[in-house]
Formats: sequence, C-alpha cells, structure tokens
Amino acid sequence: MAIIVDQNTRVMVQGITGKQGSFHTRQMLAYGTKVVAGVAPGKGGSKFEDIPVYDTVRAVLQEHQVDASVIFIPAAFAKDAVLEALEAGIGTVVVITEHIPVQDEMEFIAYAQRKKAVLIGPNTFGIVSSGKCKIGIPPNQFFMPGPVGMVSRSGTLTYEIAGNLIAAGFGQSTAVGMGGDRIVGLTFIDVLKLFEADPETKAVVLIGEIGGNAEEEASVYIKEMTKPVVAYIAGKSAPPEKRMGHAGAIIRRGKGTYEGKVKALAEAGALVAEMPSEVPEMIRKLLA
Amino acid sequence: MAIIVDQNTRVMVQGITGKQGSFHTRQMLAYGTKVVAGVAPGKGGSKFEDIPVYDTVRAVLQEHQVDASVIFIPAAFAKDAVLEALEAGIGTVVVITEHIPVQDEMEFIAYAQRKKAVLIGPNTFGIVSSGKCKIGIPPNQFFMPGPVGMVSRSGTLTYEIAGNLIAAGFGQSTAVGMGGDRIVGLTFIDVLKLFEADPETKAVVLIGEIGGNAEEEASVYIKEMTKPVVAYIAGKSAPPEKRMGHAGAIIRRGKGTYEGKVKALAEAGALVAEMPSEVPEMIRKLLA
Amino acid sequence: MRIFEYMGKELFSRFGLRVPKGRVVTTAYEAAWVATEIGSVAIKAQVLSGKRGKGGGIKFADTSAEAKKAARELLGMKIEGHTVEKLLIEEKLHIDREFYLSVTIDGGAKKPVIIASSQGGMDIEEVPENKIVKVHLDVELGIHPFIARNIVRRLGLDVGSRQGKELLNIILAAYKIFQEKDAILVEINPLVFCGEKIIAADAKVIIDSEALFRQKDIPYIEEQTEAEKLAQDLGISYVELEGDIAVMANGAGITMSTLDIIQRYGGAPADFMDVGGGTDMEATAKALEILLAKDPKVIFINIFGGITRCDDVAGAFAKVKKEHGIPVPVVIRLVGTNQEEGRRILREQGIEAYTNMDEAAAKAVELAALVPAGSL
Amino acid sequence: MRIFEYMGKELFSRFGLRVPKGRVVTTAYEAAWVATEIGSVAIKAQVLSGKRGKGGGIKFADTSAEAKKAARELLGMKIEGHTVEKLLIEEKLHIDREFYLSVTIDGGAKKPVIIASSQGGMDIEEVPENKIVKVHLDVELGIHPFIARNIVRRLGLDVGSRQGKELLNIILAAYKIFQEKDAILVEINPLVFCGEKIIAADAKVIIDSEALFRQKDIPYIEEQTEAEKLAQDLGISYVELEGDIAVMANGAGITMSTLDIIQRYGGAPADFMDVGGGTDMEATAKALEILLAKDPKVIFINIFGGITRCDDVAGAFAKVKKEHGIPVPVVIRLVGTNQEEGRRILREQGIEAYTNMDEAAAKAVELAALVPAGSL
Repeated sequence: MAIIVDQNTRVMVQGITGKQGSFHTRQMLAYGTKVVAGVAPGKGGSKFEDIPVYDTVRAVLQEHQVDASVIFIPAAFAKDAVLEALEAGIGTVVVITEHIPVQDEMEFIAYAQRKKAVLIGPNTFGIVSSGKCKIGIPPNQFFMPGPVGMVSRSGTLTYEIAGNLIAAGFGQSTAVGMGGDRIVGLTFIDVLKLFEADPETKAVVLIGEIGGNAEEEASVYIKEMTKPVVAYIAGKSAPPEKRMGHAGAIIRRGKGTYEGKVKALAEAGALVAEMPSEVPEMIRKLLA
Repeated sequence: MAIIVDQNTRVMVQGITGKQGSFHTRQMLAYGTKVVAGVAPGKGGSKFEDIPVYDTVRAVLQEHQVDASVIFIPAAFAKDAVLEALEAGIGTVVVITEHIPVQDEMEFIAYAQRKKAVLIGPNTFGIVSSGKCKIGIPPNQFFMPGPVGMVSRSGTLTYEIAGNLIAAGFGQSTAVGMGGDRIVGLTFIDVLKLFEADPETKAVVLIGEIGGNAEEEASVYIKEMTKPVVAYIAGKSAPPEKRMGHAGAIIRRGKGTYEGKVKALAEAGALVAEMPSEVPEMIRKLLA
Repeated sequence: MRIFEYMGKELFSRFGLRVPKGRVVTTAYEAAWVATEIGSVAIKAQVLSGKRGKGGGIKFADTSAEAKKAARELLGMKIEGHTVEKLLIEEKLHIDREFYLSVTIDGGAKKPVIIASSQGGMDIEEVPENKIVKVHLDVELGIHPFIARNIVRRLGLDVGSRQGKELLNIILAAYKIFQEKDAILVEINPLVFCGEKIIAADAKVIIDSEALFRQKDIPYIEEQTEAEKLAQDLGISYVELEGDIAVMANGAGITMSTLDIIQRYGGAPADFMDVGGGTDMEATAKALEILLAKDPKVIFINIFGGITRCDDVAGAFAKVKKEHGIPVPVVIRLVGTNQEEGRRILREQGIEAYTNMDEAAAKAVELAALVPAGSL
Repeated sequence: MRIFEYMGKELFSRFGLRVPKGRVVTTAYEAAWVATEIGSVAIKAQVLSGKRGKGGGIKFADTSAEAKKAARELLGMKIEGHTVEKLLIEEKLHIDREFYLSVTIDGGAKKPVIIASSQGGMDIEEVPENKIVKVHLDVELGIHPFIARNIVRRLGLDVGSRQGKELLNIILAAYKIFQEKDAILVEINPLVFCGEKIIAADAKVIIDSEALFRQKDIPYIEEQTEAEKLAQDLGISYVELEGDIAVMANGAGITMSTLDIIQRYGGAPADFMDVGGGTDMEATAKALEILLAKDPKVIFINIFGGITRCDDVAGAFAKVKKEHGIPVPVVIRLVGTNQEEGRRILREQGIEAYTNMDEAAAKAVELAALVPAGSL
C-alpha cells in the first residue's frame, strides 16, 4: 500500500520535451515510474525515450489509460496545461511548475475541486510512493519503502529528513510535497487523512514552514489521529514581512508565525522537532 | 403526492414589490401557496400583504426556511437574482422573467447544475401542484387535483388544455412550464422521470412546440415509461426561420420541425393529438 | 438580430481576426473607385439573406469598369425580399483551402458549441458528419487554448505549425466575440487559407436581441416590416405571413396552435400575433388596427384570458369598431377572466363570442372562403 | 510587489472609484504650487511602508507656505529604511465616517476574500471580529452585485440608499481590480464617507510579482537592495538580514532551517540565500561573490545535492577563491549528487566538507565567535 500513487499508476508527462520535463522523465523512468505518454504541442507523433509523445491530452487518452499527469510547463502556460488535464478527467495532477500567477492557481484549484481530482502543488517536488512510483523531481536515492509517511511544504528539507530517516533505517510509505506557493491544491489535512487510512504507514512526518495556517488546520485533525505525528517547522528565525523563498513562506501582520504553528501542533499531540536531525530519533521512539 | 412542489413548499418571491411580482404574489396567496418572504433590495423591513420583505436572499434565510424561490425581476437584473438564490442554497428556483439574454441563461443554468438545484424556466409560467402550491403566473381556476401530469413549453396552451381536461373531469397532479426560451433549466425528460415516479400521476400530457430537440430527447425516455403519454405539438403551420413568439420556437436549417417531433413521439409510443381539444378524449381512453 | 457581413467583419477586425481588404459602398461610382485601388475584387451585396450566393448577390471584377457594371446590377436588386442598398468591395482572395468555423448555442446541451470543418465554403448541413468537429464548452470553465488546440488537431493541422497556431487564435477570438458581444451565432464560412495567412472571407453574426441593451456599439438592424415594428413597439410578438385570415391570440403556444387549426380547416393565416398576457385595452386596440391595415378577409381573435382580461379585449374591439369601423367579418373566441362582461360587450357590438376554439376557427375559415379572391 | 499609493489611486480612478483630488510632486516648490491650487491639503510621503502614518509621513497644510515647509520636512526623510522621494498632495477631506475595504487571498480557503468594516482608519487587525464582514468568493462563480449587496447590508447601510449603491459599486470595482490586475491585495483604508460621496482616501495595492509579465501597464517597483537585485537576476532567492554568518543553501525550506540552526547555536545569519535546484557553477560563483561583498565573518554553505551537483558547488568555490580570493573562513556541508567529486575538489582547496548539517552549523557559529566585532 501507499497513498495516491503506487506501482500501477500510469503517468503522463506534460511538457516532456522541455529541459526540466525531459531530465525528470528520465529520472522517473530510472526510479521505475510507469510513464506511458508525453504531451508536447507540435511534437505529436514523435518519441521520447521510447515514450510516445502527443499534441494534446485528449490525443493521449485515445491511445492510453492515464491515472496521473505531471506538469513541467512554463508558468505562463501552466494554467492551460493543468485545466487540459483536469478537463480530460485525469484523477491526479502534479504541478511542478513554480512562479505561476496566483489568480491562475485559484482558477485551476477551484476547477480541480469541481472535477473531484487530486491536485498536488503547484511549486511542489511531487510525490513518491517509495519503490513504486515517483512523480516529480526528488532525487531517487532518498526514497525507500518503509513505515513513515511524509508530507511537506519543502523539497530539499524533505530530502534532508528522508535521507536522515533512511540512514536511521526508516523508509517511507509515501512522501507528498504540498508545494511552496500561497495556495496549493492538496493540503496537510488531506494527506494526513490518507496516511491515517493507509495500512503501510505507521507514523507521519509533517514538514511545515512559516506563513499561512495549513499547520494550524492540520492540528485539528492530528488530534483525532491514531497514528503518531512528528513535525518540524522551518523559519523560526525568519523576520516578519520578509518572503523566505517560497511565496507562501512569509509572516504577514503577525500571522503564520513559527510559535503559533508549534503551539498548535504540540497541543494536538504531535512531537515537534527543533532540528531536522532530531526527527529519526523521535520516529524510532514512536515506532518502538 | 405531486412533483417538485407541494402543500409544504415554502416559497420566497424575488421582486415581490414590482408590478408583476406583487400581482402574482396575491394570486399565489389566493391559490394557497405558502409564500413566506419576499426580496426587494432597498425595501427590507417592510411588509407586503403581511409577508416580510428583505433586502437580500441571505437576509431572508436568517429568519425563514425557504424551499423554492420565484423570480419576478426585470431581464437585465435577473441573472443576479437567480445566482443569488442558487448561491444561498435554494433548491428550486422558478424564473418567470422573459427576455433574459441567453449568455446569462447559460451562466445561471450551469451554476444551477453545479449546485444540484432545480431551475424551472426562464420565461416560464411556473409550476402548479394542483390544490397544493402554485409558483408562477397561471390563472388559478384551471388547476384542480387529479391524475394527469402536465409538462409544457407554453403557458396559455397549458391553460387551454388544462381547462379542457377539467371540463372533461380530469384534474392535474402537477403542471410544469419548461419555459419558451432557447435554453431552459428543467427539461421534458427531467419532468417525465419525476412523473413516472409519482404515485398520484397516472398519465402525462406533454405540450411541445417547434424548435430545438427537447421533444426528440424526451421520446427516448418515453419509450421506457410505464405511464401513458399524450403529446401535442404546436407550430405545424409555422414557416421555417421565423421565430414564433418564443425565442426557442423556430425551425432553423431544417431542424426542430413539427414532423420530426411528432414522428419521434409516435415511435416512442406517445399518442399525438392533432388539436388541443383532442387531448381529454385521449386521456379518457388511456385511463379507462 | 443578424448584422450585415461588413459589420461582422469590423467586429472580427477588432478582435484580431484577419479579414479581406475592402470597403463598403452605396454607389457604382464608389465601387469603381475602390476597385481601382484594390485591383481584382469580389463585389458582395450586403443583405441579411442566407441565400445571397445562390441568389446572385456576389460578383467578381478585374477592372474598375467591370466593378462599376457589377455594382450597378447589384444595387437595388432584391434577394429574398431584401433590397440591396450597400455593397462590400473586397480583394479577391487566392484560395488554397476553405475551412468552416462557427460558435453557437446548443439548446439541448444548454451550452455553447464550437463547430469546425476542413470542408468549408458550403452549407455546414451538407458536410458529412465525420468531417465536422463539434466541441461543447463548459460554461463555468470557459474557453482556453487547449480546447482550441484539440480542434486544430482534429481538423488535421499540425498544432505546432504557423497555420495551426493562427487557427488556434482564430478559434479563441471567435469564441470571445460570441461571448462578449452576446452573439447567438458567429459563423465564418469560408475561413480561407491563403498562402501563409488565414482569412475570414465571410462573416455571419447573429446578436441576441434580448442583449442589445448592453451592446451599445452594435447598431440596431431593421429586419422587420413596418407593421412588425409597430407591433414590437407595443410589446407584441407579430410575424407577417402569406394568408388572409388575420389572427390575434394570447400566448406563443396558443397562437401557433391557432394558426395550425386554421390551416387544418383549410384556411391560410395572415400572421402570427401574440398579444401576450396583460396587454391593456389601448395596446390591444392598436394591435387590431395593425391587423386591419393588412386588409384580411376575416379577423380571428382567440383569447384564453388569464392575466389578459376578456372585457379589455372586447372593449378594444368596440373602441376600434367605433373609431375606425371594422369592414371585415370578425370571429372571436373568448374565455377566462371576466368572460361574462367581455361577452356582453361583444353582444352589444352584434357579435356572439365562441367558447370553443375549434368551432371558432372553423367558422373563420368558412367566412374567409365566402369572400371571392381579389374582392378587397 | 507593492505599488505606491499614487499609482494605486491612478488604478482606482481607471476602474471608476473616487479618489481625492491631488497631484504627485518631487519638490517643495511644486508642493506649494499644488496647495495654492487645491487649498487645504494632506501631504503624504510616497513610501512602501505600512507604518507611514505612525512614522510621521503624513502632514497637513492650510496654506501654500505651510505646504512648502511640510514638503521640505518630508522629502528625503527615512521611514522604515525607505527614503521619501515623492509626495502626494491631496485635498483634505471632510470625513463623516471611515470604512475599511479590502480584497485579498485566503490561502487556507484557496479563495479570494472580501473584508469590510464600518470601522476604518485603523489597522484591520485592531478592529473587533464582530465589526468585520468577511465574504469568500467562489472562484468559478466570480463577483456579482448580490454579493456586494449582502456586504453593504451587513455593514449596516441601507442597500437602497445612494450611499449603499455607491458602496456596492466600489466593492465590485475593487474586486475587478484585484482580478484583472493580478493583485494579491487591494486595500482601501480608510474609505471615507464625505457628504454624499464615498472616497478612497488611501490605496494599498500589492501586485502578484509572478504575474508582472502580463501586467504591462504596471511599472516595476524596486524594493530590493542592490545585492538582492543581483541575486534575482541569477534566479536566486536572496534576502539580506542583520547577522554576520553568510548563508548559502539550496531549497527554501532547508535554507530557512539552516538559519534556524545557526540562530539556535547562538549565531546570527547575514542573509537567506536559496540557490535552488539546478543552478550551474557560473551562477553559484556569482552568488558567492554577492555573499563576500557583504564582508561576513564566516560563510556557511549547506548543500544537499539533488539536481544541484556537489561538484558544481565545489567548483564554484574553487573558481571564486582562485579569481578573487576568499578572505573569511568557509564551512561547507556537502552531500548528495556527485558528493565524492565535490569533496575532492574542496579538499584540494584545503577544506574538509561536513556531511552533517548540525555539526557544520555549530562550527560556523564557533568560527564567527572567534572574530572580534569590528575586525573586518
């Protein structure tokens, strides 16, 4: 088991011939992901690494069954690509693209909700169900099967902690990147619910950061969970009103502070690590 | 029993203080309809015939429970009023207003579908569940309880045939006006399904007219129905490409003809009357 | 409301579509002058008829003299009852391929639909189904490039090619016109592939007449007869037909039905007149005058009073009779609100109203048959 | 990207909102001249600070001489680090009531939200919750008059009154600006009721910097330091902070985390620098130079290589060291893609890279503490 994607997930890559798309398609193939088709308008009929390329999503669906699509399309055109996947009925859409205008994001996230699709991102590293399927850009070497579910707002911090977990002997069931933007599709609470129901997942690592209130909202659900949660929040030292890289990582008008998030999580029963390196030990104790 | 509305339906009137709205509210009250509130922006706090008037739909819903709303708002502002009712969660919205731009109609019909609301009209006489509830503009005297369900694209033709039916001793369970515009919310097929499931309805009278393909689509379902259907289609003598009053009543490029509709209905097993006056006799035979 | 081809093309230009170089003229002299400027031209009668091509409304000219001659022939010509008053003089296009593109409303689906074909230049009804691409739009989602890209692909063009991209933009623009200008039809037929360019060689645009109040930049195009205009000013729905029995009824359905019954009994209705619900005595009287002005053999009034009050209708009849006289037989069917008072008023005018519409219609047909042809 | 008040007001005007009569000036002389024309005026420093009022950036003048004096005081003044270069001279409003109105994005709800209050003129955070009206918008449905009407009613105004209708239109316009101009905040505080009129007395507008490519009419407003600009041109996310340990890491989360750990060990980070994934050697070298230019006590590089290759980072370090010299201690943590090669390169430069980020951070803090204050 795993959540959202697994060894049977058939993946389509939108923007497969671009610089990012082609590099990461090769990486996904190397990880074992079932990439069945690519989309690149104007390149329909060609092949990329033996994967057939089509002009449109609808053209793909005439020939293939597709469970998930991953978007490597430049920001200015990303909305069109995401809507195209959703309109065609793709159930899971992973939006890697960063720098998408937020009005576009609100538009396609609302449409995804109407179509009852899972939208991961934008500005996410993607999702990995260890040993089964990787959709997105994380380095292949840090994700191995195991009992820990990971959900995160940050890519490299996820790799860092995943690497530490692997070193300590704990693999991951699935790691989900929520994305670093002001608004994102799938949120902590959605993912926590899936982990709670997933038999393979025994504990969850939640990696948050300052800004927004996703961690506070997640805390309400963590209270009800039977599975233990270890949380780490980045940005304790960040000054207010300064955007720390991610569009969403900013303390505005006193909202979205480190302290508020840690308090909510701790009160909900999560163990909160002060440094990434403390996470594996906490997991060890919880799973002992 | 009856369909869509009955003696328990609590009705709100949007545009209750206007010329049409006030006249027909009095008529609805005289019929016994439970009119619980009215909306008229700027007149909130006043009363009309003892019915409290509010500025907005949301203000109504703070004080009342409402099952259905009827729109007597001028065409240019009708879309706003319909969306207001739908957004507030009203389950049945009856749009009496005529001359609404079709782009507006497409917009609120799409929204009604998303909100899973029943939208009757626009440009409809409304709906009557005889002896229980009248929402709209039909004269009160032609609707008495009985076994015949009526669904129609035309108001006066419905009254004409309802009058004939009453004279012949047949009352109506419910009479539904679909509306005379190019596009309408509730259609024949939706209403036929409800009549098929309604124990009080023993036979259905379908009153169509030239233009569009609602009758042809209905025919597909009529084939499956257990209850008999008598149909009458107006416009046999109408020349092509001329709009006969209703925006929807026009034969365009050879489509929407009288002959096509009659053929589809007859093949589906409906009895097709050549003149309105033939309907009661057909019903009598079917219910004998 | 249909608008003229040249207006449609102005609209197209404003939304970024290519149209042929051209000019509207009202005289043969101007036509010659424009032809001098452009060279080989097409001269197109500006009439609101679908049959313009077949009706001889398009001519070609290679010289200024030819253009003048062609313009003379076209100006003043009648096509399906429409008099040609304006001509559009356009560059003659080199045609590589002709496509078809339209955006309209599918009433059954309750949605806009884009219809396209690689076989343009003829009526879309004559194109085989498998050569037509139809795409319904989700109203809340709206138009997006991917939707147009799918159409381009299904038309057999390379979506990465220059023409593919140009067609994509044309589809987006046509939809934008449809939506922003409250159109119920935007049709480009043919859409001409001319070397590297794609040009809208014709423009058929119908604007929703219910939305004219918010389309201030679209001029009102008169397609109605004088009588139809008069009726419209009264808020009455009126269409002139070819027969001799004038009809007035209330409600679109019952009016159509009245015409049907007249025809069934062998009569020929002179019009469709729906006075609707709630038309007052004054307006009803004026409507009657409109009918009388057409010198029918018989007038047939069929009122099933709901909001419309029978006494108002009868009163209107009495008023017109008193003021102008009514020189033709009148058959009236009158039931519904205030019917007793209405019947009393008519009785004073020497008319016994019917209650059954079939009988009344039969009587009207019978009376019309008694009047010899050409006797009026 | 915040825009100046006067630009926000120009935008407001274009969308039909009322703003005070006024003019932007850059000299005290102009200020005096505008005051002569307008009469009693407010003189408002144009700076991108939320604390302008409290920071003394707004003055009033009843005469031209007073205006000149006030302008002299304001021009060149510093408010929260921003130098005042422009002044907005506006008519002094007669204030009956002050409302608050904003449109922004609720990240949790993933929707736009309209926030309004009848208690304007102060920070919205200071207004009691029960005096604030918040309405979330359904993105696919969009804005409609009924939504604004509900807000007007909940603010306690009569929706049928002139002011009610004016406020309704202001709400619709503010939302339109938000949507069409790719804003993430449109805030009017206070919205002044002035006799019969409602006037936007202030304008705080933040445009989504990711959408500037399609908002051609909005000028780019520089809010960054020179170094931040240089970094941005490299595609690197960089924020200057107050400390003395220069930080470079890859990924926003890990960079924040690096700063946190430095602080935890008692150090003070000099910056947030996220070189992201896939930055090449050239850009990494330039990024290093940006850090060096700030004369930090220590440089701490924390690379968890994924797409970023460790050998590239090490190579960049070697390059800068060779070309410019690196006069301060450098602590590097290096793991991930090509880490062996990276470590080898660093070893050639006399640096033993760490694998553990805590240890590396502790070392960096320790080294920084060894450098006496003011020694650089």
